[in-house]
Amino acid sequence: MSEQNGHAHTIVGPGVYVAILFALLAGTVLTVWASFVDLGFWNPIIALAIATTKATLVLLYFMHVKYSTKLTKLAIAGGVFLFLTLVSMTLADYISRAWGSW
Amino acid sequence: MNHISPVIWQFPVKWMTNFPLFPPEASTIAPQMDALLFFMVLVSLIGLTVVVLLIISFSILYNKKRHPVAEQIEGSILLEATWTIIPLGLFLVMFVWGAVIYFRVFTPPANAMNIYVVGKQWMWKIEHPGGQHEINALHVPAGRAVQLTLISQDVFHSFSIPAFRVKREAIPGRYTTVWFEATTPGTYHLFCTQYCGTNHSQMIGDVVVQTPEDYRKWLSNSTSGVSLAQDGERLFASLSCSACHNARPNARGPNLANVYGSRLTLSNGQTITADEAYLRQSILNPSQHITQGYAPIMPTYQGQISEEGVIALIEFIKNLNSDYRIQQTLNTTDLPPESEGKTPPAAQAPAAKAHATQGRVKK
Amino acid sequence: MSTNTIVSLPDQETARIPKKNFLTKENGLLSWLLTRDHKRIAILYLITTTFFFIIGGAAAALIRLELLTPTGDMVSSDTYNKLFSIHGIIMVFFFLVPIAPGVLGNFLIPLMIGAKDVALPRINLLSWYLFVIGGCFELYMMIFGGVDTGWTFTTPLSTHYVNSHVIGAAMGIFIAGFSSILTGINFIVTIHKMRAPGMTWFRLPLFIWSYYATSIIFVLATPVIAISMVLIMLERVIGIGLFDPTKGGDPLLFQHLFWFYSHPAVYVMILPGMGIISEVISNFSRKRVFGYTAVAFSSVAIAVFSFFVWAHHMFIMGISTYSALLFSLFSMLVAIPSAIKVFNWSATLYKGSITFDTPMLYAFGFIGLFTIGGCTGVMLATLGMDIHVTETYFIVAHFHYVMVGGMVSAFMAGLHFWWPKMTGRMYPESLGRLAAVILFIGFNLTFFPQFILGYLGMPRRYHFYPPEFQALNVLSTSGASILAIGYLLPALYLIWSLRHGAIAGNNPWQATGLEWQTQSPPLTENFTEIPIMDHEAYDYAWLERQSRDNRREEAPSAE
Amino acid sequence: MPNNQAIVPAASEPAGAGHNEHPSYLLHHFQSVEQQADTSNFAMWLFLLTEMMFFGGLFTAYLIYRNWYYLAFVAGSHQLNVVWGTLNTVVLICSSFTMAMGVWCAETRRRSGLVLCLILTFILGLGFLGIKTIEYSEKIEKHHVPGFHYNLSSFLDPASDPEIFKEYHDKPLPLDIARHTELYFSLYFLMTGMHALHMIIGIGILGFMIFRARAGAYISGHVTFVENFGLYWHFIDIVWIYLFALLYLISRH
Ligand code: HEA
Ligand code: HEA
Ligand code: HEC
Ligand code: CUA
Ligand SMILES: [Cu+2]
Repeated sequence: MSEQNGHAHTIVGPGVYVAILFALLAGTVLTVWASFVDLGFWNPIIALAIATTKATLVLLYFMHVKYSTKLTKLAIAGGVFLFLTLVSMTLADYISRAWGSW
Repeated sequence: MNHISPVIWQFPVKWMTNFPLFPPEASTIAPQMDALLFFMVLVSLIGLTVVVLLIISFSILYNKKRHPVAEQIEGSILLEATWTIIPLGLFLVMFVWGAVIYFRVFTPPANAMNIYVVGKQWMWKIEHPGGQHEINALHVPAGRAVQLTLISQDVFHSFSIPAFRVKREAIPGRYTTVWFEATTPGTYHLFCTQYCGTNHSQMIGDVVVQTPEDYRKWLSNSTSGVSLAQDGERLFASLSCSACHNARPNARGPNLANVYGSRLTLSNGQTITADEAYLRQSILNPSQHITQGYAPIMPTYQGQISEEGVIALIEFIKNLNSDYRIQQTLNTTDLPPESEGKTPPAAQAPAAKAHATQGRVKK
Repeated sequence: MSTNTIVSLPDQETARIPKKNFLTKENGLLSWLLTRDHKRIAILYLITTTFFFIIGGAAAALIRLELLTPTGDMVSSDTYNKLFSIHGIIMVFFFLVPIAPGVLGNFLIPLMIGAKDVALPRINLLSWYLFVIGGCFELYMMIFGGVDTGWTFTTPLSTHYVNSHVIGAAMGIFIAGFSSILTGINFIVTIHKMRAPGMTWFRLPLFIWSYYATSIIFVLATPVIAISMVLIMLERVIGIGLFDPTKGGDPLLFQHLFWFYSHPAVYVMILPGMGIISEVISNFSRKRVFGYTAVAFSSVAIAVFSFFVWAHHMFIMGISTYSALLFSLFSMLVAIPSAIKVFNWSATLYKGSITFDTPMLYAFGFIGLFTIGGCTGVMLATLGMDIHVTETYFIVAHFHYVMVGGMVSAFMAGLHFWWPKMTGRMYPESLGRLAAVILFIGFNLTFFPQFILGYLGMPRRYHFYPPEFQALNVLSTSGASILAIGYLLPALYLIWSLRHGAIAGNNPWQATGLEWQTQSPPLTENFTEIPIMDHEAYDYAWLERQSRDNRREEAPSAE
Repeated sequence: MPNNQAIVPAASEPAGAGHNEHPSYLLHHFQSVEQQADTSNFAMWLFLLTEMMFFGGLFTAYLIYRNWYYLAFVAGSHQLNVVWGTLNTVVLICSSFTMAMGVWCAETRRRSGLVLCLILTFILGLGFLGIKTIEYSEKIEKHHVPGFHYNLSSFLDPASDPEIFKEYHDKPLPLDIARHTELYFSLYFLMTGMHALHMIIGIGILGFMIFRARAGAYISGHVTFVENFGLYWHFIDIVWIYLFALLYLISRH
C-alpha cells in the first residue's frame, strides 16, 4: 500500500524479445570472434564488456527492469554495487600485497 | 585469619601477591603502544562518562516524580552535528596514531639481526643465523633490533610476546616479519595466539632477554658448530643447486652472489626486489618469476625441502657476497664429472661478472 | 501503582484475557507446526532459540569452570576446544543472529506497520524449519563428537588438520544461513509493501528502521558465508585446493569470505537491539526519540558501512598493510553512526518523564555496556593497538560486551517490554528489576577482568594459562555464576507469569506503537480492521487525546 | 517465491477490478492483487540478489587466482572447448528467449502458447545440461577433476594432447606452474557446477509448471509464478554469460 503502483503492469511484446534475442546472439558471435583476435591487454576487457552488455540487455528487457519500479532498480543497483565491493576490496588486498615487503 | 581453612586461605594469598594488572614494558615499542592505549582509554572514558553522566543526571532531574509531564523536543541539528564530528575527529586521531605504530612494528630497521622462526603444531622452532637451534625459547640481546622472519609449516600460528607488545602471524607458505628491540633483560612469555588445534595452549615458551655479554656467552655455548649458512651450503651442494648456479660462463642458472637485496628484472619486464620471500619463491615455485635472460628450466623443490632447509638455503644465499664464495662451495662439493674443473675458476671471473649482472641492478 | 512506574493495568477483578486470540485460535501441536501466523512462528523461534541458548550457556559454564585453574584439570584440551567452538557456533548462528529477527521481528513487524501478516507467511514458516534443520545438524555434530575449529573455521586448520565433524557444523550453518536469507527477504518486502495506510517511512517506529537495516545485511551478506561453507566442505571432501597452501591456494581467502559475512553479521546482532532500545527509551521517558531522522538513517548507515570493514579481523594475518589502512579507516567510520545513536538516546531523556521499569533498566544497561564494548571495538580497529591485543581475551571481552552486554540486554529489554503483548500477562515487576541489576553486575564482573587479562596478553582459546592470570580468571568465573542466576531468574518468573501474571490489557505501558492499539494477545489477523496511521511515531500527545476520547466514549455508557 | 495460484482458470474479472470479489488466489493478508504481485516480484528480486552474492564469492576467488597464476589459468582454459561453450551459450540464450515468450503468453492468456514455450525452455535447458555432461566427461577422461587423481600430463607435455596442441601450440609448462592448473579446474567445476545445479532446480520447476500449465493454470491474469520463474531463469542465463567469458574466452591468448 505504500509505493504507488500507479502505472499498470507493462507487457513487453514478442517483437522486443525477438530483437533482444538477435542482439544477444550477435553479441555471442562477436565475443567469440573477438577472442580469436589477439588484442593483448584488451582481450579480457572486451570480453567482459560484451558480457556486461548482454547481461544488461537480459536484465532490462527479458527481466523487465526497464519497466519496473524505482525500488527494483535501486535494489539491483545496490546489489551490483555490493558485488563489486566484494570483488574489488578483496582484490585490492591481493594486488597491494605485492607492493611492499609486508 | 587462620580460623579460615588454611587450604582455602592460600589461594587469595597467592593471588594477591601475584596479581599483575599491567604487563611489563620490555621493548622500545611497548611504551609507544601503551601511550596509544592510555590515550584511547582516556577518550573512551570521557565518552563513557559523558554518556553515563547524562543518563544519571537526566534520570534524577526528569524522573516521573519530579517531572510528571514530558516536553517534546524534535532534535537539534547543531547538537547532533557536534556529537558526530567530535567523535569522528577523535577516531581519526586514533586511526593515524595507530597506523603509525603499525608501520613501525612491521618495518624492521636495516641493521636488525635476523632470526628465523618456524611454527608447527605445536611448537616454535627458532633458528639463529649462527646455527643455534631452539625450541619454544628465544634468546635475544637487549638493546639490539631483532627481526623475526616467520613461517608456518602447517596452519596459522601467531608469535606473540606481550611484554614487547608485538605479535605476528606465522602463515603457511609465506614469510612474514616483525621486529622489536628488547630493553630490559628478563624472561618473558611467548604465546601462540592463533588457534591452531588441540595443543594450541601449550605452544608457549620463554623469551629470554640477555645483556649483550650474556647473550654472546649463550651464543657460543649453544652453537651446534655449523652456522645456518653452512647448513645451507651443504644443502646447496646436496640438492645439486650448484650444477646450475656455479658462477661459470656456461652456467645454466644465474650467479647467486649478491643477489639478495638486489633489484632483478624479470623476463616480463617487471622489476622485483630479491628479498627472503622472493628467494623462497624462487626455490619452491621458480617459474613464477623468471629472471631475464634465463630459461625456465629450474625444477621446483616443493615437497623436497623442509621449511628449515629453505631457511638454511636462503641464509646461505644471503651470505654469498662474492663469486669467490661460490667457487669455494664448488670446491667442497662433488660436481657432476663433465663440468668438473673444465675451466679454471680464476680465468672465468670477468665473464662470470658480466653474466651475473645480466638483468640485475644492485640497489 | 506507585509513581515510579507507568504501568496502567485494567481492573484485575473484571479483566479477562480475550477469548479469541492467536494463541487460542487453534489447538494441537500440528496447528503450531503448520502455522503461517507470524506471531506463532515468533513463539516457535522463542522456544528453539532458548533451547540453543541453554546449550551455548552450558558450554560457557563449562568453559568458565575449566578456567578456574590454570592447569586445565577438568577436561582435556580437545574437549575444551570443542566447548568453545560449540559455544561460539551455537551462540552466534543459532542464538544471537536468529533471536531478534526470529522472535521480536516476526512478532512485531506486521503489528507495528499495521499489516495482517508478513508478506510471505509460508516462506516465514519455511525459514523456521530451515533453522531447525540447521540446528539438528549442529546437534548431530555435537552428539557424535563435536567440532574443534572455533567458530571462525580458520583454514587450513579446519580443512586439512582437524578431524572432528567440521562438515556437519558447516552444513548446519549453511542451512541456517538460508533461514536468515529468507527472513531478511521477508522483512524487507513486508516493510516495503505491507504498511498500513498513512504509515509513511518517517512515521515508522525506529524499531522497523533497524530491522530493515538488519534485513539488508541478511540478504546481501549471508550468501557469502553460504558459499564459504560450501567451499570448506568441498575442500574437506575432495580437496579442491582453494585454501590449501600446498596446492597454491591462499588460506586467507577463506577469511576474506568468512568475514565478509561475519562482520556485517555482528551488526545483525546489534541493530535489532538498537531498535528495541529506541522504543524502550522513548516509551519510558514519554518522549519522542531525539533526532528521529538521524537515528533512523544511522541504522541504515551502519548496515551499509558494515560491508566495508571486514578485514579488520585480519590485521596481522597477512593482508597487505595498505588494505589494512583502508579497512581501519572504514572501521572508524562505521563507529560514528553508533555514537550518534548513543548520544541521541541520552538526549531523549532530557526533559522527559522517566520511569525505571524493567525494560528501561535493561536499556540503561545496554547503553553503558554497549558504549564500553563499542569503544574497545574502536581500539581494536586502531591498527597498532590491534597488534598487541588481537587474539587475546581483550577481544573476548570486547565482543561479549557488545553481544551479551549489548544485544542480550536489549533482547531482555524487548522481551519484557512486549511480554504483555505476546502473552497478555505482566511479569512480576520487582523481580524483573532485580534480575536486570543482577545481570548488569554479573556481566561486568565476568567480562571486565577479561580486558585486563587481554592487555596482559592472555591468549584466547587457551586451555592452560600461566598461573599469574588465575586471580582475574577466578573473578571472571564467579561473575559468570552470578550471570547465570541473572538468566535463570527471568526464565523462571516469565514462565510463572504465563499463568499467574497480572492481566495486562491492550496497552499497559501506554505506548504509542500500533501494536499496542490491538488486544493482547492479538488476534490472528492482528487488527479487527486495518488501522490508519494518522500521526507521527512516538506521538504521546496523540495517545493522550485518544485515551481521553476513549474515556469520553466509555463514560456515557457507564452511566 | 511461490504464492500458490488458483487452479481455477480465468475467473470473471481482470485483476483488481471487482471491489468486493476477491480473486481466489488473493491471499488473505494482502489488500489487492496488485500488492500481492508486486510483493512477490520484489521478493524474487531480493532472492536473486542473494544468488548474485553467492556467486560473488566464486567470482572473487576466480579473479584472485587468475591474477596470481595467470599462465596456469591460460593453459587450463585451453582445455575447454570453445565450440561446446558457444553452442551452450546459444542454447541458453534461446531458452531465455522462449521463457520470456512464455511469460508473454501467460500475460496475454495464451494457454497453448505458454505450454509450448515452457516445453521448449525445458528442452533447451536439458540440451544445455547434455552438452555440459559431454564437456564434463571429457575432463573426467583426462583426469582433470581436482582431487581425483588429477593428472598434469596435458600441461607438462602438451603434445600428448594432440587435439588441443593442434589449436594452441602450448609450450610445456614447468611443473610448479602446471600444478596450479588444478586450481583453475577447481574453480571451473565449482562455478559451472553451481550453475548447473541451478539449472537442474530450474528444470525441475519447469516440469512442474508444464504440468500445471496444461491444466490451464497461469493464464487467469495472475502470472506471478511464471514471471518469477522467468526472472530466475534469466538470472541463470546472465551468470552463464559471465562464466562463458571468464572461463572460455578471456584466456585464449
Ligand atoms: C554485536 C556484535 C559486535 C558489535 C556491535 C561490534 C562492534 C564493533 N567492533 Fe567488534 N567484534 C565482534 C562483535 C561485535 N563488534 C566479535 C564477535 C568479534 C570477534 C570475532 C572473533 O574473532 O571471534 C569482534 C572483533 C572485532 C575486531 C577484530 C579484533 C581482532 O580479532 O583483532 C575489531 C577490529 O577492528 C572490532 C571492531 C569493532 C568496531 C569498530 C565496532 C563498532 O561498531 C563499535 C561502535 C560503537 C561505539 C564506538 C560506541 C558508542 C560510541 C560512543 C558512545 C561515542 C563516544 C565515544 C568516544 C568519543 C570514543 N571488533
Ligand atoms: C551471542 C553470543 C554469546 C553469548 C551470549 C556468550 C555468553 C557467554 N560467554 Fe561466550 N563466546 C561467544 C559468544 C557468546 N558468548 C563467541 C562467539 C566466542 C568465541 C568462540 C571461539 O573462540 O570460537 C565466545 C567465547 C567465550 C569465551 C572464551 C573461550 C576461549 O577463548 O577460550 C569465554 C570465556 O570466558 C566465554 C564466556 C561466556 C560466558 C560466561 C557467557 C555468559 O553470558 C553465559 C551465561 C549463560 C549461562 C551460564 C546459561 C544460563 C544457565 C543455564 C541455562 C543453566 C544451564 C547451565 C548449566 C547446567 C551449567 N565465551
Ligand atoms: C636446472 C638448473 C637449476 C638448478 C638445479 C637450480 N637452479 Fe636456481 N635457477 C636456475 C635458473 C635457470 C634460474 C633463473 C630463471 C628463474 O628465475 O627461474 C634460477 C634462479 C634461481 C634463483 C633466483 C635468482 C635470480 O637471479 O633470479 C634462486 C634464488 C635460485 N635459483 C636458487 C636455487 C637453489 C637454492 C637451488 C637448489 C636447491 C637451485 N636454484 C637449483 C636454474 C637452476
Ligand atoms: Cu600455534 Cu596456536
Ligand atoms: Cu568486525
